[in-house]
Amino acid sequence: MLEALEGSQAIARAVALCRPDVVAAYPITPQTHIVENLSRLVAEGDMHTEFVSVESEFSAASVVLGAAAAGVRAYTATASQGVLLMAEVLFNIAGMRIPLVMTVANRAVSAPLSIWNDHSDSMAVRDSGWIQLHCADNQEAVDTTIQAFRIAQETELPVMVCMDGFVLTHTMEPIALPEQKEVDNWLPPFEFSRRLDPDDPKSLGTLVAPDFFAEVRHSHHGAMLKALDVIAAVDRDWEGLTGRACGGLLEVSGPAEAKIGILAMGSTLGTIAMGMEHRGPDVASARLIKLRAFRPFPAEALRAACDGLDHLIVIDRAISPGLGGVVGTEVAAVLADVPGAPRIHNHAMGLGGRDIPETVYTDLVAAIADPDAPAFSIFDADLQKLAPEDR
Amino acid sequence: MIEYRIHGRGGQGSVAAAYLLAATAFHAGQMCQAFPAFGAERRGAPVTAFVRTDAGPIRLRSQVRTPDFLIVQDGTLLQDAHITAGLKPGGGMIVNTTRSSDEVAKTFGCRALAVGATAMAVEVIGRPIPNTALLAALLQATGLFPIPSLAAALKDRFSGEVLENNIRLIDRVAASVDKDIWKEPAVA
Amino acid sequence: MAVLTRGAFAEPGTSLDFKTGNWRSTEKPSHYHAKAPCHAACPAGEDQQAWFAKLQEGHPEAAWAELVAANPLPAVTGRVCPHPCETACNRATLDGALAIHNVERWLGDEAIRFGWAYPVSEPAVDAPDVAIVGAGPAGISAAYHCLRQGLRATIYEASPETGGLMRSAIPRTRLPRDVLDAELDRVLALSGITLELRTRLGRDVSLDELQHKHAGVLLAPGCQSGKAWSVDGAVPADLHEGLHLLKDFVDHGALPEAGDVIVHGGGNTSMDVARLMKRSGAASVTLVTASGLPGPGTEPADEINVVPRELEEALEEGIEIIDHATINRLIMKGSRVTGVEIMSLRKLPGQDGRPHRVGFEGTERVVSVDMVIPCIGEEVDAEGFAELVDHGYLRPKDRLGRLNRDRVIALGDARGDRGTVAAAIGDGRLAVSALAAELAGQPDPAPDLRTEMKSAGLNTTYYDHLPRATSPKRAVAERTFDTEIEGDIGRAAAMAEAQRCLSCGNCLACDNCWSFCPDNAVIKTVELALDGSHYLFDLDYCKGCGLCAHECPTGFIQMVPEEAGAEQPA
Amino acid sequence: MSVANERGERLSELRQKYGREPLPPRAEGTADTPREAQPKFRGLDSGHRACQGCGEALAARLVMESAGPDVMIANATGCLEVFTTPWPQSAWRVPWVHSLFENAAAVASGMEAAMKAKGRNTKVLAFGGDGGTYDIGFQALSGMLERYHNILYVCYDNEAYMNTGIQRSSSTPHSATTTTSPAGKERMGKRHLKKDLLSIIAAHHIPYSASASVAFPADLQRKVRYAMGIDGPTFLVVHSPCPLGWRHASALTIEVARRAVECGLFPLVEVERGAVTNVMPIRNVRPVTDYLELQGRFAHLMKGGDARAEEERAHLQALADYNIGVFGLKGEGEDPVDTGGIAAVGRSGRPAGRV
Repeated sequence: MLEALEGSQAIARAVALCRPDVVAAYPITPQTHIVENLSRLVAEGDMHTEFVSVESEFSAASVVLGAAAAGVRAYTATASQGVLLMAEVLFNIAGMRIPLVMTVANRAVSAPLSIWNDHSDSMAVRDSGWIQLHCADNQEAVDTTIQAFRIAQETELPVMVCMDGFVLTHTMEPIALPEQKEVDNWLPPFEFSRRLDPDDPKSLGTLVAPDFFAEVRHSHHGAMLKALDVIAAVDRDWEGLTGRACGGLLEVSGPAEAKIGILAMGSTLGTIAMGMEHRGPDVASARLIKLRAFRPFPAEALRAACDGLDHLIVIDRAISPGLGGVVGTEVAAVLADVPGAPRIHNHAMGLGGRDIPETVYTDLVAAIADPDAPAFSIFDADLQKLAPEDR
Repeated sequence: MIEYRIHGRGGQGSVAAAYLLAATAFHAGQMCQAFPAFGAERRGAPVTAFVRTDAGPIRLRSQVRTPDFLIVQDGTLLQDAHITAGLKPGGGMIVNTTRSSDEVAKTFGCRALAVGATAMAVEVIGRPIPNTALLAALLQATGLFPIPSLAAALKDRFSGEVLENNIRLIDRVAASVDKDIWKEPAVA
Repeated sequence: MAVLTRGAFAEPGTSLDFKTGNWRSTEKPSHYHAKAPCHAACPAGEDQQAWFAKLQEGHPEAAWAELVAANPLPAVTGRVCPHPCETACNRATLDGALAIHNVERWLGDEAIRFGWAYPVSEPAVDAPDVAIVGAGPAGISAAYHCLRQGLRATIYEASPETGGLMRSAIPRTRLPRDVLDAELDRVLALSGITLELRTRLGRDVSLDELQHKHAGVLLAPGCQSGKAWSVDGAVPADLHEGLHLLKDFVDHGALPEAGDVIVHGGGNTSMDVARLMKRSGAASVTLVTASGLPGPGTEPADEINVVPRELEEALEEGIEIIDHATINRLIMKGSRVTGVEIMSLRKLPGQDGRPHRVGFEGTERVVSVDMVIPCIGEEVDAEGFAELVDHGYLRPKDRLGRLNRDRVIALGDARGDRGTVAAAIGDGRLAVSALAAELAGQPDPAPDLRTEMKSAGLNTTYYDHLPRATSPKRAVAERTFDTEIEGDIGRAAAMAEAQRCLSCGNCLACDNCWSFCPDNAVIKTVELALDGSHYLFDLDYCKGCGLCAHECPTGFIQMVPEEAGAEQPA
Repeated sequence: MSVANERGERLSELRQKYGREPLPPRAEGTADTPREAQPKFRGLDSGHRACQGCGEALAARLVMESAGPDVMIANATGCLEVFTTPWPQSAWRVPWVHSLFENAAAVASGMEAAMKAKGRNTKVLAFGGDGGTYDIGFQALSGMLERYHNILYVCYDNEAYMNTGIQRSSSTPHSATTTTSPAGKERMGKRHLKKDLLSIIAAHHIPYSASASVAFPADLQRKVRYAMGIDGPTFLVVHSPCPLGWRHASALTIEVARRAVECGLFPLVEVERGAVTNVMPIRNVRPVTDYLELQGRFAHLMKGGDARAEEERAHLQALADYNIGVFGLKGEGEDPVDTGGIAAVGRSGRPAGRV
């Protein structure tokens, strides 16, 4: 049954349906509404969890680490600076292979201070060893959140559910939330084989010498690659339950015969799709690729999705200064050895909350025609706003 | 798809108004989308919020640049000459003001409906919150969604005396605004 | 090869696979039961620590049994011993030496009061019978130790009474006769000991006869004849030699009359004589001794050889002492002494490296007196066995007292190098152990070569402040000729005193090593092990930090070179 | 072969080596390892790789004896973590997790929340060194205390960053040398004072906080037991000498710790709800030089004829005197509290002087 819910509220409800035993969070825009809603659920007795109001994101991540290590389901949420403050813990959680779920309400990273949406935060911890799933809308965010708990448990990897700050978190739209009973049946009780247990007192977080560190990383990398199947399978299973899927690793839409592809993560693709729908008669249509799993990176699925394309526009919502777009670079790397691979046009846009209008579709398609266009650009930057020497 | 832009001041509940309008559409069987213009503004600063309603799913997530309707929660905001920027031809603005509809329409060159929302709210609810009155006026003038949908949306958020007062306020507004005067788009 | 665990977790306690014992480079801890200074100093060979341990545990009778393992006459020694144990006691550096002497006396008295029996059994009827000459402390001790070794003993005593000097020369004020009799009777009543009174070696029985009749002969005749004493050939007509004066007093209660008296000598006899003379009414009694009074100016070896408390009491009673001095000349009026010339002297190392007494010219002064009592020692009365006596004494050829005849062993004062009841008692034990070993065809009992635990080897942090017990004493004015001056400390004080024992060099089972080892390399065991402790060093994990040794209150744990000992891990 | 059997054989081996009778065989199903058979719970076992004479290893073991076995530990990065858990080995016999340097209190908070959620009583401990407590982990610690988690936080205070090679921390005492506060022509070691952490902790108004020392294990363990009995946040700072960093002989760890207490520089106090409720009196107050002279880190203060050294010594003495005055540490001659505190020994573990 649909309800008109703000994104944050819907996420809080979804989290509550998964019955986490411990929730720890520290407020930060635009994640705040999620923890506020969770707090309210706890205060009203609609959710039974140990809600730990920590003094920093660092502690939030540490608390859920400790809780999960002690054998209970735990959840946290943050954004932006919070992700970076957590960074050290995030690597730690992943390295210890502790199953956790965290929502990231994606936001730019200071300086300059910006509270608005882009992907700089989650991108900054892309190598932390967490699974990163990006959500295109709030329904996906809700569904992915619930799926994430199961993925985390099955893979013994932590899962980061990324949703665009404000654009999704603060947007009210109709959402279907599953019944509690459905979730209870679908999501097995939390189990962590290496949990801290006085009856079987293991030591977690040991010091590993050079003679075994490479093996630790190999095993983690292998687990991430295996998680690709789990992510896809869990999404299919969820579809079996609810009739809704989130696209597995990535989702392709648009006309099959299109020679142009546009790949994006998160909410951007909806606007681009509308732009395509409303494009002028002379503007070509495109195949739209929604990249849901950013880590692990679905190389095989991506190659298949790009089959037959001449051009692939990759939209980044963050930038790696001195390189360009991270998603674009990674996509290029994946397609590098594919014969007849499409030419990559990598653009960052919507940085620091810059509004992306639907007209961007036409502009992007038009830009393909420019033979002098650089391999990467910040597409919506207005160079006139810069001093000449900075353009 | 119908797009709305709400102008208010921090603390007046612009986002609440947007959510209320979206929820009203939802109760009327429409799809909806409501979101604030994500500012860091403090109490009193001008703020905006956006609403889209449509029969089908709404995928567009850009800010509302060409609204069909403007809702102006505070008459003092009319000092901003650009407040109607992007307003679709034939669109209209609902304004909480003591000035007359004609005067506003004349100033901005568009259809305008002036509602003494603050006064009515104070009168019925006892507090100067204009949202319900403005939305009731919008519904009464445009016939976009039935009035009971607004009542249902209010019911999602409020209960008890607050809810009753707001529902009485709807009736009070309905009585003072001519029905369906904006049923058809204005001729540009 | 190890297989990586997910997330690199580790199983509990697996560090035991990692033997940190090979981190030790130079030293390892070791249990070493050093000699306690009290034990090292005890002429009777008592293990004071052992019997204090029983008292600490609240078992006086067991403590007494431990005590009489070495010394059968604790009530006697608890009264007359100069207790070098207390002088040596490490607790002296802390808050006062243990009152070992008083506790020993209390235990001895308790045994008499409750009739505790010696932990000995009757030897076999056909057990070798040992002849013992003399029923003084050495002979009595020897007889007792014979029984402990499974031998029979026959004591030949020249006089009609047992006890030797204990009876003949120690005033009742120091040793009541009922106490002496009780302890002597307890020994002599033991089955296996035969007593032949009025049987004098050389007169009533010959050494050959004894050797023929017995498995061995222990000679403890004591010293009966005073040394000849004169200064530059002058001998006063009314000369009273100290020991004879004492014996006459003990036998008849008679003392010569005198005004100002000089007593010449530095032993217990001179102290007893000086005090008796003072108590009998002498105007002044001055003790002249070549030794020094205890104090910073005196080397321990040169200290006056008297019971410390006797010295203390003598000073209380008004005895004057001129130490580091000798009588250089007698000033005579006819054959009577009217004064003495006294000269200061010191014991200094001579050219041969041995200490010599050196008088200092210019320190002479004259003291007016009317009596001089020399107390300069006695010799063996060699009548009947002169061939064994060398320059006045039975000088043994080894530490066990053997003389130049087979299975003939000298003990007690007759050796010439003894001088206390305790030493005589110790000789009894040693001589019997030597003889028993010989009879059994075994090598001599090994000397105790353990090093002594000095106070520097202790960690005294762990001992609480506990004041030393004091014994009651008769006031000077109430002191008579026949009542004991010093009293009993009583049970409570004795038991409390036992708690003060530091257990030098011996495990207290205090748990310090076990508590303080950062590596858990000390394992506590329930049963007491051979080394006397409840703890094992697990050298597989001991890193050799030395913490246990430093924190061991008693010095029982010592760091020893890694190579030492057989317990080196392979 | 089971672990227990292996250890059993090990004990027999030792017994044989040292001339002990073998123990009678245990009944089936009751086999304990000899270490488990020790009269106290050994939560931190042998084979860890602490330096010789490590005060921290000892302190942790003493804490575990009184706290375990129904506990779980969150351990901050530091020597204790490194020397106890070099994979694949662990010296711990209780559930234990190490996450990071600065988050032990927060990880412990999560574990405690988990225990609450599960309705279990397993007490959560958090261990950190002075770096992880006074400095980088202080925020998380403050948060944990404020949120009133049922956690005993133990700070093993060895007064510098020892794991990284002896760098100064805010716990390093005034004028001590470290590699980042060396003594030279211009400086006499650390310029600043040792942070008064206990007062800051006490200001959180938690039920119980205390300082303890490895030199006084009975006192330390009493404090642990007291803290374990409290349902709420408790804090213990344990003075734990580091022979390497303080530059003293490994055998002197306890001696050094003892003198720190006896001179007044490391007062042993107990604070409940912000109020000092107990102190360990010092019967014979030592001059601080007794403490300083044992340690190389203060060697520059012991040079004769250096006016600066004299001034610093006087400064440290003044700090010790200040502690003695503020906490009333001077014990009376026969103060019964005093005798309880000095861990006097007697035969068979009975304190001397008590029959």
